[in-house]
Amino acid sequence: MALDTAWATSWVTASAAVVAENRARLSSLDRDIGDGDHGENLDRGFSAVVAKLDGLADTATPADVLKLAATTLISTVGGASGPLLGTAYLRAGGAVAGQGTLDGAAIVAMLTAARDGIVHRGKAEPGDKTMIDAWTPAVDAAAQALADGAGETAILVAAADAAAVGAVATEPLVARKGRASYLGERAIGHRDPGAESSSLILRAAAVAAGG
Amino acid sequence: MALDTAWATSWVTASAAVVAENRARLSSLDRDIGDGDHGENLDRGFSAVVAKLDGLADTATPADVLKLAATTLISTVGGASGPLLGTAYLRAGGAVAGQGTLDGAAIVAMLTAARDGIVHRGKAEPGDKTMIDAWTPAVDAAAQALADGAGETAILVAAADAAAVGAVATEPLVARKGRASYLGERAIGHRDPGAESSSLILRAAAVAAGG
Amino acid sequence: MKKLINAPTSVVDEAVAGFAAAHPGLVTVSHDPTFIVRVDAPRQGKVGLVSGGGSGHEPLHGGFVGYGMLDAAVPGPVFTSPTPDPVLAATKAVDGGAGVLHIVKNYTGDVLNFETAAELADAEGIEVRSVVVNDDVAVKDSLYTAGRRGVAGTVLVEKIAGAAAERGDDLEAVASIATKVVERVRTMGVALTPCTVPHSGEPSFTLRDNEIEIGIGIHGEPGRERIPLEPADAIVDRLLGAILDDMPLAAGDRTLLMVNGMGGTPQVELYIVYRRAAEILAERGVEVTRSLVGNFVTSLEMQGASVTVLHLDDQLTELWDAPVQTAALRWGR
Amino acid sequence: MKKLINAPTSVVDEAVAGFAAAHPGLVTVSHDPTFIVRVDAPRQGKVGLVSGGGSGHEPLHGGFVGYGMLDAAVPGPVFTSPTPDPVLAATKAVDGGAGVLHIVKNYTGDVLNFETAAELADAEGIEVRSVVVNDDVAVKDSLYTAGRRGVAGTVLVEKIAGAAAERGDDLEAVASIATKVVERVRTMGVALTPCTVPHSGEPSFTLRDNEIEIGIGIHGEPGRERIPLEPADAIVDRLLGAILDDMPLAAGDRTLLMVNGMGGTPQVELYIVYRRAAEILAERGVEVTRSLVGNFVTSLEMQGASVTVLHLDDQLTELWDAPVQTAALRWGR
Ligand SMILES: Nc1ncnc2c1ncn2[C@@H]1O[C@H](COP(=O)(O)OP(=O)(O)O)[C@@H](O)[C@H]1O
Ligand SMILES: Nc1ncnc2c1ncn2[C@@H]1O[C@H](COP(=O)(O)OP(=O)(O)O)[C@@H](O)[C@H]1O
Ligand SMILES: [Mg+2]
Ligand SMILES: [Mg+2]
Ligand SMILES: [Mg+2]
Ligand SMILES: [Mg+2]
Repeated sequence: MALDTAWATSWVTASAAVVAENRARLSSLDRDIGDGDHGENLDRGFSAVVAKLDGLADTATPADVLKLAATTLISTVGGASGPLLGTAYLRAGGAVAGQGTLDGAAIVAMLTAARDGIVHRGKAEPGDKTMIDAWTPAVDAAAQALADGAGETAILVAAADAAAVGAVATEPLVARKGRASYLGERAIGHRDPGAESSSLILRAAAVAAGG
Repeated sequence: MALDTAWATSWVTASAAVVAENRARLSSLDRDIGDGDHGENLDRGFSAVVAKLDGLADTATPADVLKLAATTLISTVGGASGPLLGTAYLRAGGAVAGQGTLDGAAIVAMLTAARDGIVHRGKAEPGDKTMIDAWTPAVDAAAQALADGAGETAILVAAADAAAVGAVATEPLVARKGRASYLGERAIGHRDPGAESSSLILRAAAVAAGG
Repeated sequence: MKKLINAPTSVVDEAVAGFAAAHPGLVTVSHDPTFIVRVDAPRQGKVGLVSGGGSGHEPLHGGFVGYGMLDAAVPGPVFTSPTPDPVLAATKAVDGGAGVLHIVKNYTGDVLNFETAAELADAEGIEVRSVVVNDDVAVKDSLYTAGRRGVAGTVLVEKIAGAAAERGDDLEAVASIATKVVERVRTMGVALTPCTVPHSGEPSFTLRDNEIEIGIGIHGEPGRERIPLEPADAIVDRLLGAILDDMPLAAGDRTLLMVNGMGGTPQVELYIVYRRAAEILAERGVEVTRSLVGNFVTSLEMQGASVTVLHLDDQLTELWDAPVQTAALRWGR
Repeated sequence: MKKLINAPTSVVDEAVAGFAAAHPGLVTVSHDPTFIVRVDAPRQGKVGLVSGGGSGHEPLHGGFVGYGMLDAAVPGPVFTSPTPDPVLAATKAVDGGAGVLHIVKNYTGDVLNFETAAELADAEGIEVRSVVVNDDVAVKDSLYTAGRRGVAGTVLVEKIAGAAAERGDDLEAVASIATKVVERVRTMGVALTPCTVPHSGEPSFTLRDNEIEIGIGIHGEPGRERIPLEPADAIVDRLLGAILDDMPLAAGDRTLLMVNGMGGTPQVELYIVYRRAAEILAERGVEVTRSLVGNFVTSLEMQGASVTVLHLDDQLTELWDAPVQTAALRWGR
């Protein structure tokens, strides 16, 4: 089943819920190798997005939802993750602009654009121990699933699974971007909070699609 | 046996030793109802007095020792206790000026002058929960012992015994002078540090006399 | 105890040496006995202002030595008043023939040691007047106590008396202006945590995780009462309430509102306190025409704050506004 | 967690409101979005200076808004950079037609949010230049990190660039003077205790009773290494050693020496640190011609300090000495 605006809004709502639920845990991950506000930042941002969903026109497309999320996150999250995730949603919306429903190819294009937006803003490479280490495997897995003929939901599930593995895989890494990079070897053994939250958000996308 | 300059110097030395030994305990009493520096203050002062004893002329009288102690305490102790004890020694020295040895009457005069000096400077009355509550019973007991025909050492022992009782008797009191007066009822149950140190110093006087 | 120090016994000497090194155009420091003095002292014909007390309250008093404020400050050991010797030496160093005013916080130790120094100065032919600051409303001022303590209001006394001396007022006039400030200033404070005196190594008192001490002194002495932690606004209501009970102000009265940090309080908290205090005064129609927010009279690293209200008039306002140039307070030059 | 606050979520708003109330002649505050701006902004023809970042570092940045320094400051939530909206609003509010300089501390969040705001301002026809401050030598500046952090040296950049803007330098010139300060300033800090962010309620890290963190950041981020507590002089040797390794100074070089408290450090300790730092520089023949000691860039109630050295020349000295009138730094008026 192709994904529509209802999917997009429930993705955002489910993201908000899972971020709220994991707020303390995300901040605690951030306390280990950053400044301890990551859960707080995202919770503030996604709550603001949810509060704005009501204002969407009935004719809104998935891209409209993504752009609303983008501008709201940019103007409420702050920190490093705000502009990065905001750019991700902005580019994601741009990639599927005008489409009433999204098929598998559109979904892969959307995820790819999101990841590219984060890289454009933050200049991180895979292995730098950032949210990119969740997004890049997710994009690759989604593209592979599409090539393997999977449907929309299965593509999102594949992306979420890969993101989860990617987040865990940040643990042994030394960070090269963001605050954790100040720590050198001391970051080893800690999971990157941004990779973890991105994994939660990508899982929410799959769940919203019934996956 | 009448008390001579050797007695006066060993009083000072024994006071310094007992203050050093009780430094932490006196400061801890002061922490309960004051600012926690009483042991430190007296230790600094009496150490300075001892360091100056060497400079005394061979012809020094007991009064010379007491005056040396007075000026040194005034210029090294600080806090409330410095000027108070300093004045006590100054007046004590004045009361026995010119005497090579001190008989029982001289000792009672010396203790009385010391106590009066503290009252003159600090305006405390008995029962105000101050060092006066050690000194006043000590003076009274010394006078009584003299009247009863006791010798010099016995007079000092009587004074020390009464001072010790007086110090303990400050515990149930509310303070009306010094920092402890800020506490109102909350001072009840705590021994006054200045009364305790005065009791130790008066005991040192008796011990120096072989009591 | 964790402190950026070399040894408990060298804290005051090294801090004073650092202070002198950091402010060479402003002050010089005399060691043995230790005092901090204006670089241009004594000023002939100007009344000299000397204050002092135990260390650990910085910037009080050394931070207020300079043009338009103190001529000398005498730091004692941490939380222990200086002995008469350095007070006497400082008094002599600033005497320019017009006499010297001692500004003394009302603690038995400070009062007795400054009193002795004043007697000695007098014996040497220097005219000394003393003003005792006792702004702390937490303590009942009665026959049954040593009287109110001198706390944050001391800064206001030093600034205003300093301006009077700087413009050339005589000793009598400077002393009477200082006394006027004392009569019109009230303070009350709160502590959230104790502080630790270096040579003791032990916290000055203990508070439970949810307890605060209302009416705290500046030496870690316990205060008026110990209560459970409350929101900042409720605490400010208590502090300012006690001040206004003691010194009722009428609508239209002009005031200086000071919020003073005890040393370990973040500045955001001081401004949260200020906000509520200003709000309460506004509700009563009392005007706040001058303000001062920051760490001025501290208790080492104690967390907490005090609120001070000075009832201004034209004279006090003019003297408050006069130029001042010290390490901790500066304007107009 | 014991704090003088009403609620973790209202800390910044109430503190900013209190700040505005305390300094009415100096600043006004815009709410929604929140920023602090000079009372006389925009000044036609003058380059506008805007800085900002997470709250909890006060007096940075709001305390430096005023004549001769910043035109506006944008406080984010505690330890979290502001979003682009208030930065854009502040940029518009101070634009007097001569362009606006953003002074940004080098943290990914600050850099990205200010960058976005600058793009948006540019789209509205306001010329914006950005200078990123990265004075913290604790962090290796390499391809493998986000680069050095901006810490206490930011105050010196803001003061000196502010003086250049105040005297009428154009945007290009102000930006290049700011860049020059960035190139010549280095800082390194130490923490004795962590701090607690209000909304988290948990200390930012834990240190054992005898442990200190060398190379601490200003957000409670861990630093370069954790070592047992040492005497202050030995700690200063480490801090200044790292600075001088990175920026070798020759005999005869002139410097500004800054000792900055992290918020919970008694002033005596800051001057003990200053004393040793000045001594080390003197041993090398490096002249300290200007000094600054106090709490300027803090981490809430953290105990600790940082040492900053700015390599001065005639131009920087003149701009440093120029009049400034802000809540936290004031001279010459
Ligand atoms: N340059 C970057 N590129 C990609 N992601 C980054 C970059 N810098 C930081 N991040 C991500 O941002 C997360 C931290 O976000 P957050 O805590 O909200 O911001 P801040 O670090 O400003 O407090 C990190 O865990 C990391 O995943
Ligand atoms: N007015 C006074 N008269 C007599 N003794 C006093 C008076 N004020 C204080 N004291 C004594 O001084 C003692 C405290 O001395 P100390 O701790 O050295 O000084 P400070 O209180 O200045 O710290 C009190 O315990 C009390 O016995
Ligand atoms: Mg963070
Ligand atoms: Mg004491
Ligand atoms: Mg004392
Ligand atoms: Mg942050």
